[in-house]
Amino acid sequence: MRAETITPDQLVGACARMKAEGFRFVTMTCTAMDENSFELLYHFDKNLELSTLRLTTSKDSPVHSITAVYFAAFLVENEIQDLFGLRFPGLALDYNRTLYLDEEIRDAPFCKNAAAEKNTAAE
Amino acid sequence: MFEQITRGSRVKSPWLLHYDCSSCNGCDIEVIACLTPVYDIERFGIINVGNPLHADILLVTGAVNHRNRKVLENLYEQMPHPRVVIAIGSCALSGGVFREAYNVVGGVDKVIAVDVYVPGCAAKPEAIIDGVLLGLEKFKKLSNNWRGVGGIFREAETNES
Amino acid sequence: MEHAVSNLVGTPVLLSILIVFPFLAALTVYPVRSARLQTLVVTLTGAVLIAASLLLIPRTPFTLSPKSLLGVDIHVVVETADFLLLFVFLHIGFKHNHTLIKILSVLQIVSLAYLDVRTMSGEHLRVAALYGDNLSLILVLVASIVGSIVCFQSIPYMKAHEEHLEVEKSTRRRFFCVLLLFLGAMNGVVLSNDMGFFHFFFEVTTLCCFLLIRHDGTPAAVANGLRALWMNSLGGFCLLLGMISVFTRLHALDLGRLIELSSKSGIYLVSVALLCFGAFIKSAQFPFQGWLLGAMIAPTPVSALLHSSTMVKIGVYLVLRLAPGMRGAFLSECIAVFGAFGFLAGAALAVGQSNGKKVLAYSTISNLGLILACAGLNTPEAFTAAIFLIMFHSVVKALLFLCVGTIEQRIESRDIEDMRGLCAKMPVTALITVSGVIMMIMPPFGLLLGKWMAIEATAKNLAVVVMVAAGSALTVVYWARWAGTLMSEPFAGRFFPERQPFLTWGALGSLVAGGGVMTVAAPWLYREFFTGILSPGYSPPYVVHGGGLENGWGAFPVLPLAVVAAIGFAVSIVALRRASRVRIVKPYLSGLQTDTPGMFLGPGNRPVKAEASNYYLSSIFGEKRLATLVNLAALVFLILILGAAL
Amino acid sequence: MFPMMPAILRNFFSKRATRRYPPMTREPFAEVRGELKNEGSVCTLCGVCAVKCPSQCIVVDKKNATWQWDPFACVYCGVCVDSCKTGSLRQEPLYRKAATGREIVSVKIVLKEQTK
Amino acid sequence: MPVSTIPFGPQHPVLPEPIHLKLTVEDEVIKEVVPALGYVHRGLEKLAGTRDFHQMVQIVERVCGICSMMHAMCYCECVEAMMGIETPPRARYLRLIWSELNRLHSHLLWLGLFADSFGFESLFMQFWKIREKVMDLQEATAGNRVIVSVNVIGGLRRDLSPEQQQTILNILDRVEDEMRLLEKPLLGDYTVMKRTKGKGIVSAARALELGCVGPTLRGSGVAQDMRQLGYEAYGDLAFEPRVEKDGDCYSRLKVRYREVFQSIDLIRQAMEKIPAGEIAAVVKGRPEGEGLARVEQPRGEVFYYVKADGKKYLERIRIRTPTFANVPVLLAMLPGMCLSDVPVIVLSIDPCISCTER
Amino acid sequence: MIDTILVVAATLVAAPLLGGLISGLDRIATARLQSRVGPPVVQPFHDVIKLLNKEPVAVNVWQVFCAYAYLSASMIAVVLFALGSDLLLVLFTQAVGAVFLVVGALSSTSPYSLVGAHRELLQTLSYEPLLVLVAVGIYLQTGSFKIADTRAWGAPLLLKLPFLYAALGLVLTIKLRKSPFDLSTSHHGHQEIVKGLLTDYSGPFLAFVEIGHWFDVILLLWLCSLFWATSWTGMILLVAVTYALEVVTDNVTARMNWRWMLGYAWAMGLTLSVVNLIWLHVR
Ligand code: SF4
Ligand code: SF4
Ligand code: SF4
Ligand code: SF4
Ligand code: SF4
Ligand code: SF4
Ligand code: SF4
Ligand code: SF4
Repeated sequence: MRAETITPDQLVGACARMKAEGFRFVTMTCTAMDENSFELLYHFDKNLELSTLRLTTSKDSPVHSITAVYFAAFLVENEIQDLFGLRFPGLALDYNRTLYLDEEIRDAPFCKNAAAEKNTAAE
Repeated sequence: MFEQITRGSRVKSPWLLHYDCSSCNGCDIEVIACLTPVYDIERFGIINVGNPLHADILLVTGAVNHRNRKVLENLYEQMPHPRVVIAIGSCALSGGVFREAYNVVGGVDKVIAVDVYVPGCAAKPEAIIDGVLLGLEKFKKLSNNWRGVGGIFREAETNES
Repeated sequence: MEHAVSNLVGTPVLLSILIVFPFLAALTVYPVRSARLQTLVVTLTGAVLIAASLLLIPRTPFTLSPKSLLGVDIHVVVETADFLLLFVFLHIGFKHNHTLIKILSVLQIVSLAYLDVRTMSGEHLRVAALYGDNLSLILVLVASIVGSIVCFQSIPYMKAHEEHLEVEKSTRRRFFCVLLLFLGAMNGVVLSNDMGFFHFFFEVTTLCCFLLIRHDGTPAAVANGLRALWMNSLGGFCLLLGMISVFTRLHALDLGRLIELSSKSGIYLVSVALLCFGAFIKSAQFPFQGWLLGAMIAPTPVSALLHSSTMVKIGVYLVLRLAPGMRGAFLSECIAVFGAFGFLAGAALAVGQSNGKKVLAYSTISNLGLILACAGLNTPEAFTAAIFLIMFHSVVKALLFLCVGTIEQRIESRDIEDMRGLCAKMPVTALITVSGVIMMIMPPFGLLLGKWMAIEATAKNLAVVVMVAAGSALTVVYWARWAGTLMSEPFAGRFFPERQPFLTWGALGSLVAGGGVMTVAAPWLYREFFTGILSPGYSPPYVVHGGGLENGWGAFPVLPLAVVAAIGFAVSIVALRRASRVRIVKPYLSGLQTDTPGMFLGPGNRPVKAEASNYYLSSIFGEKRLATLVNLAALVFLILILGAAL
Repeated sequence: MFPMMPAILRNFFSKRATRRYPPMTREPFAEVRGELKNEGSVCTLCGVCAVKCPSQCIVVDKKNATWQWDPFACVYCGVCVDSCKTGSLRQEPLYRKAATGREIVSVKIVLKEQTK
Repeated sequence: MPVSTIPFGPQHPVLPEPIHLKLTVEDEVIKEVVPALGYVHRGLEKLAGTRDFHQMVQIVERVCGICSMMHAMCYCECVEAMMGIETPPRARYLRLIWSELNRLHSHLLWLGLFADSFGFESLFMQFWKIREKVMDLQEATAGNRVIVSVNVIGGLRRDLSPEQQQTILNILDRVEDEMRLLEKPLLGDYTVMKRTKGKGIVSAARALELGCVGPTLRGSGVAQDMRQLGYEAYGDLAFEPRVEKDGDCYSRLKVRYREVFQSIDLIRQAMEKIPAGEIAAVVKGRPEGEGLARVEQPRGEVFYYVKADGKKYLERIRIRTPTFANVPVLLAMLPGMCLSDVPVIVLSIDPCISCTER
Repeated sequence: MIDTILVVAATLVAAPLLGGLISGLDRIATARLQSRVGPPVVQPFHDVIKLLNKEPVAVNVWQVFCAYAYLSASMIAVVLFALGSDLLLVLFTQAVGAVFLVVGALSSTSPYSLVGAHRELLQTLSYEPLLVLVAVGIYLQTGSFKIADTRAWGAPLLLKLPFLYAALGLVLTIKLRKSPFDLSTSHHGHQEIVKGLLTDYSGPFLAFVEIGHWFDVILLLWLCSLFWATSWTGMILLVAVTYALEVVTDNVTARMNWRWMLGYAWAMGLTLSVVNLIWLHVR
């Protein structure tokens, strides 16, 4: 897996460069490393070759949204907001953590310490 | 006599509403397959009406999650009596493989009363037909107290008493 | 005819009550500041007018030539007054610096003077000033009865209106004054035989129209008033031109003689065509619809009175009067096609409107077009249709205007979209409005009776019947849409009549009842009144049979149909009463409905209003595009008509 | 003009595609993964099936010597059948019938050693 | 101007799957579209925390019941790559055959639903009638009609006997014949063209910019198909992506219609070349590290990312499905179209919500 | 008088029976064309009886009123037809029914009902002028608008009014809610506006609408039969062939949108009618 590690403030510029070079935005992956730090992967494709940008961030340092460059990222950024509790300032269509989840799920389910167990309201 | 005719018609003209809670599509497409030439449930007078206000039978596929729970309740409420609910596939029965996922509430019977359970993953069209026919048995048993046109002229007694 | 006059003791008195009395009442009310007294004068005048018009019924036909008024030759009085009026127009033109009005006033003054010079010189035939037959009678009845009812309703309306506008100094007395003035003038127009009289009263209605449109004094109101003034002045000018050409031929300004002398000669037809032009403008036919639309800015009773039920009828009345004179001429056929076009175009434009009053305005234009088409067809059936349409349209349209006015005062909008669910707020008014709509489009009600006759009468004229068929389909679209909107949710089934002043209920109620009763009585009305109108030369086209109207190729069983409809209606009402016990469910909103009616849970879990708006098909029926096309087409038609006359 | 015409006319004049189920039933394919059956006689209550089951719908209770299966949670994947070393499990080619209430299948296991 | 706000879905007869579109329309012309999701979200990626990596095969099969087999395959490829497992050649061919069967039934299903979206009911019935043949094949070979559960880590659980292979070929011949007969009604009918041509146009550049994939991308003239990567046995067979230029619903329809024949052809090629031998490799140990895999599903590229650290349970599994990538372009297609075009355009990307939300 | 009462009674009984039967046959034929078995022929009656006995629910009580009014108007129209009265009047009466149906649908706030209602209005707009022109054509040929006179006319009208009959066929397609015109309430559920006009009618009220629809269909077919009123065989044959063509058209076309419909119905229908009328004039 080819991945280039960058810092959060290089992100938007790097994406703009990718776009200029004709890369298609594939998706993003977020992984919770520990309670507070997260790894974000940005996947791109050109001529069937995948390239990835990798960066680490923490809960309280928001990463800027890339929807201004790649509008298509709005879904996945919203998804990560829902599932990991991160925020992406500048998100083009911000569901404010309601893309998938309703108020019954209070915590971000993919966070390490969060109540990862199933919400058992009915039981 | 009148009673028999109305009951008979009810059994012979069950209109379906299909709602996909959070099915993986497996059960869904099998429900649709039932409508198509090879299974053709219109043989039983069944049509898929897609509108709770017209439906007699609610077919639910997939597990209930927090968001679609409200939709399911809404649809159920809009259906006029008498009505039957049929849950299709393990997801709708109990949550299936997803029972433990964080956003899954569980089977359909956690939210509304289920009359028939059709197991399978996915439940095959034949199984769905069996389930519907079993549901029709329930229609036979249901009281005829719903004030139809009928209603308009008969209802007074049932209502005041 | 002379001997008929001698038999009619009291007719002169009745006529002066109908024409002169309102003028006097107007002068009385002008200085009165007390609201009570105003009410008294207005209601009294209305009552007197209604009584007088009813008393006039058995006295037609008649002619009357009063010699003098207060010792002055009456013709001189009228001519002088006419001049004065035109100078008033000129003054208005200068005051508002409106070039067109200035020009048109001068033109009118000049041509009137020319006409006077010619009438004074030469062998001058004094003609009977007034003439009344059943046609005039029907218009007098409409003006006096419907007119008075509208005036009654305008009393509470204007009170609320001024409160609403927070007017400091009430101008109501001026309003009522003009209103009463108009009633007299209206009766004058339809009873005139001397065309000089006709022109005078015609111009009085124009003045009233101007004053009433600009009543609120806002810049828009003044501008629209001025537009109405110049357009109608143009109409007056056409009339004068027509009169000059009539005089050249007849050496008299006698409307009755004009028709009797029917001929196919060019000059004759040109004079008739010119008079018809004046009529088209008064009836706001395309391309002169602008003034009527602008007039909608006036307080609603004005629209009800002038702009739908009475004044605009002057135009079609004149054409109907002239019709026998052009029977068989190509001109007549052209007018039929022009009218049918107006019917179609008006209906199409109404479809594109969401402003309730504008819908009513276009619908009025459209109906007047249909009446014109009937007049142009010039067969006995068509004539009958035209008169039925005039009668019923006046009643129902006045009703609808008053309804919109009443609604507007409550919801502060005249937009149809804002009337959604009105049945919850003002159930009775909403119901009455819906009844009005029903009377507009459904058999057995009179308008449909008229439309039925019209279609059967036009069946042989391909161009006309195609346009009428298309137009009536469009008509159904905009009415049904409106009625449905009024009755929309949230109506839970209980019925709380809203509060309204007595005069409002009275006016609305009597108009609804009137429409219904007249419908049932239509065959007998026909038998009693219409035969007279159709002479000379026309034989009555329908026989009254089994409570319906029938001829060799069609039948409209008014009474049986009314009975059956009433039964159906009664059953539905019973069902409705029972239905208050059905379970009320929320409407279908894809499973997202919330507890608040009409709201669904949208993206981001936010409640969203499931707005449901009507279609106005602006891409097809939008005013901007369509109106230009229609105006162009209408202009072409008018030129053709003139060509046809030549 | 209407290219669909031949197709529907062919349908009209030929045999209909419908399998009239019920009353007519078709012989199931041999390999179909249907209802789960535990013969009981060879089961050793080893619990492998319960562990491997992706839907975790088998409960093996050694104490009470029962093998329990929840047909409403089972996804009929056959993993348990594949993983059972003793061949105690098999899948019928027919699916399980619809029911009007919850069901749990419980099989009392008589272990071979004990019977000896 | 008077507008209406229409809640389109989640329960709506046109949408077999729940998604919500808040449509703002005026006289039936769409002014604005805002989607809402979450009606199918179960959270199954999280199940990786309670199921081992073998059991996850059965879970990812149920991401979607339509291309269940391809999900499992993609996941297995990903894990196999991480663990360095070499799948036997026969398994690579078998996987190809089953995935093309999956694509066949999926495309036939879509063709039917698409026909229904513009109210061509008899055509819908016709496609689904044909599709039943493919369903029978799946059931007879894999044991299930829709959840084609044949994959395990390292290879397959089921083999195809020579008779079964012959049956597949025979039946596919009939499917092909019947499909050819439907070419004119589908692609040459005036009413169909009227409803699909010029609707929902996206240019190639716009499609790439919005990240769309699969037939939606190829319908806009971009020749991109993950099968070009040559995973499984695709590298051994002759393969050319099917491309259409216009970028409207009609193009997308044509792409999928032509892909039906392509799938049949691929299966035939595979049947000729398939070698004998084992169908699964032996799996030892646990995965560790990061893995990525992509597979061309009927709706386009699916993307799997797996992270593991040698423990019993996987650390993270991330699935980006084709519809997820095609939603943005859908939003761009709708404004300016008619309400009656909404079903046509929505279906033209062949949306599958269950995989989008997982 | 007795005669009249008998005719009325017979019509009121026979029309819905026939209407239901036709609808049942239609469903079977459609199923066959799609290679399916389809429902039993009495299915429409089962449907209606069931609906009549469902719990009455409504979104707004006005809807109840409208359902009754629609049914009454449709019944009256057919009865008027049976009594041989004025054709135009019959058409107007039937239009009343359509208006009430629309008003009932508009009384809901659901956009689905509303869109359906407007589409229904647009459909009315498309076919009403054609119907009127058909009546006019009949009048021009037979010299009367009265249906009784038309029935007694000596020669088959079809030979003189072939284009008008084609226009009537267009109207029939719209009225029967068949493709390509099934816009406002598709007879099957898969369309963008759910059941459109009928979305919020439910239970017994939906049954009334259905029965009213049967009456409407009978009326139109009866009108078609006037075009070969000289012999029973001709009449039945004409209607059967016409209906069969409708079913086939339904199955070989996609559903179009209302803009297309309006343009097509007016351009095509009006041209057909006008050509025929001109032809009558010239002769
Ligand atoms: S039961 Fe199986 S096939 Fe059905 S929805 Fe659930 S996972 Fe899918
Ligand atoms: S809303 Fe009515 S009452 Fe109020 S100012 Fe306007 S016209 Fe007058
Ligand atoms: S078939 Fe699958 S789900 Fe069912 S019990 Fe066996 S392993 Fe569990
Ligand atoms: S069924 Fe097989 S795997 Fe399960 S407990 Fe018994 S022997 Fe063990
Ligand atoms: S796109 Fe997703 S849901 Fe749809 S078929 Fe493919 S995997 Fe299944
Ligand atoms: S795009 Fe086509 S369907 Fe939509 S409004 Fe325009 S013409 Fe109608
Ligand atoms: S689009 Fe495909 S997968 Fe999605 S619901 Fe429809 S048929 Fe099922
Ligand atoms: S809409 Fe009706 S006829 Fe069409 S497929 Fe669905 S159920 Fe069958």
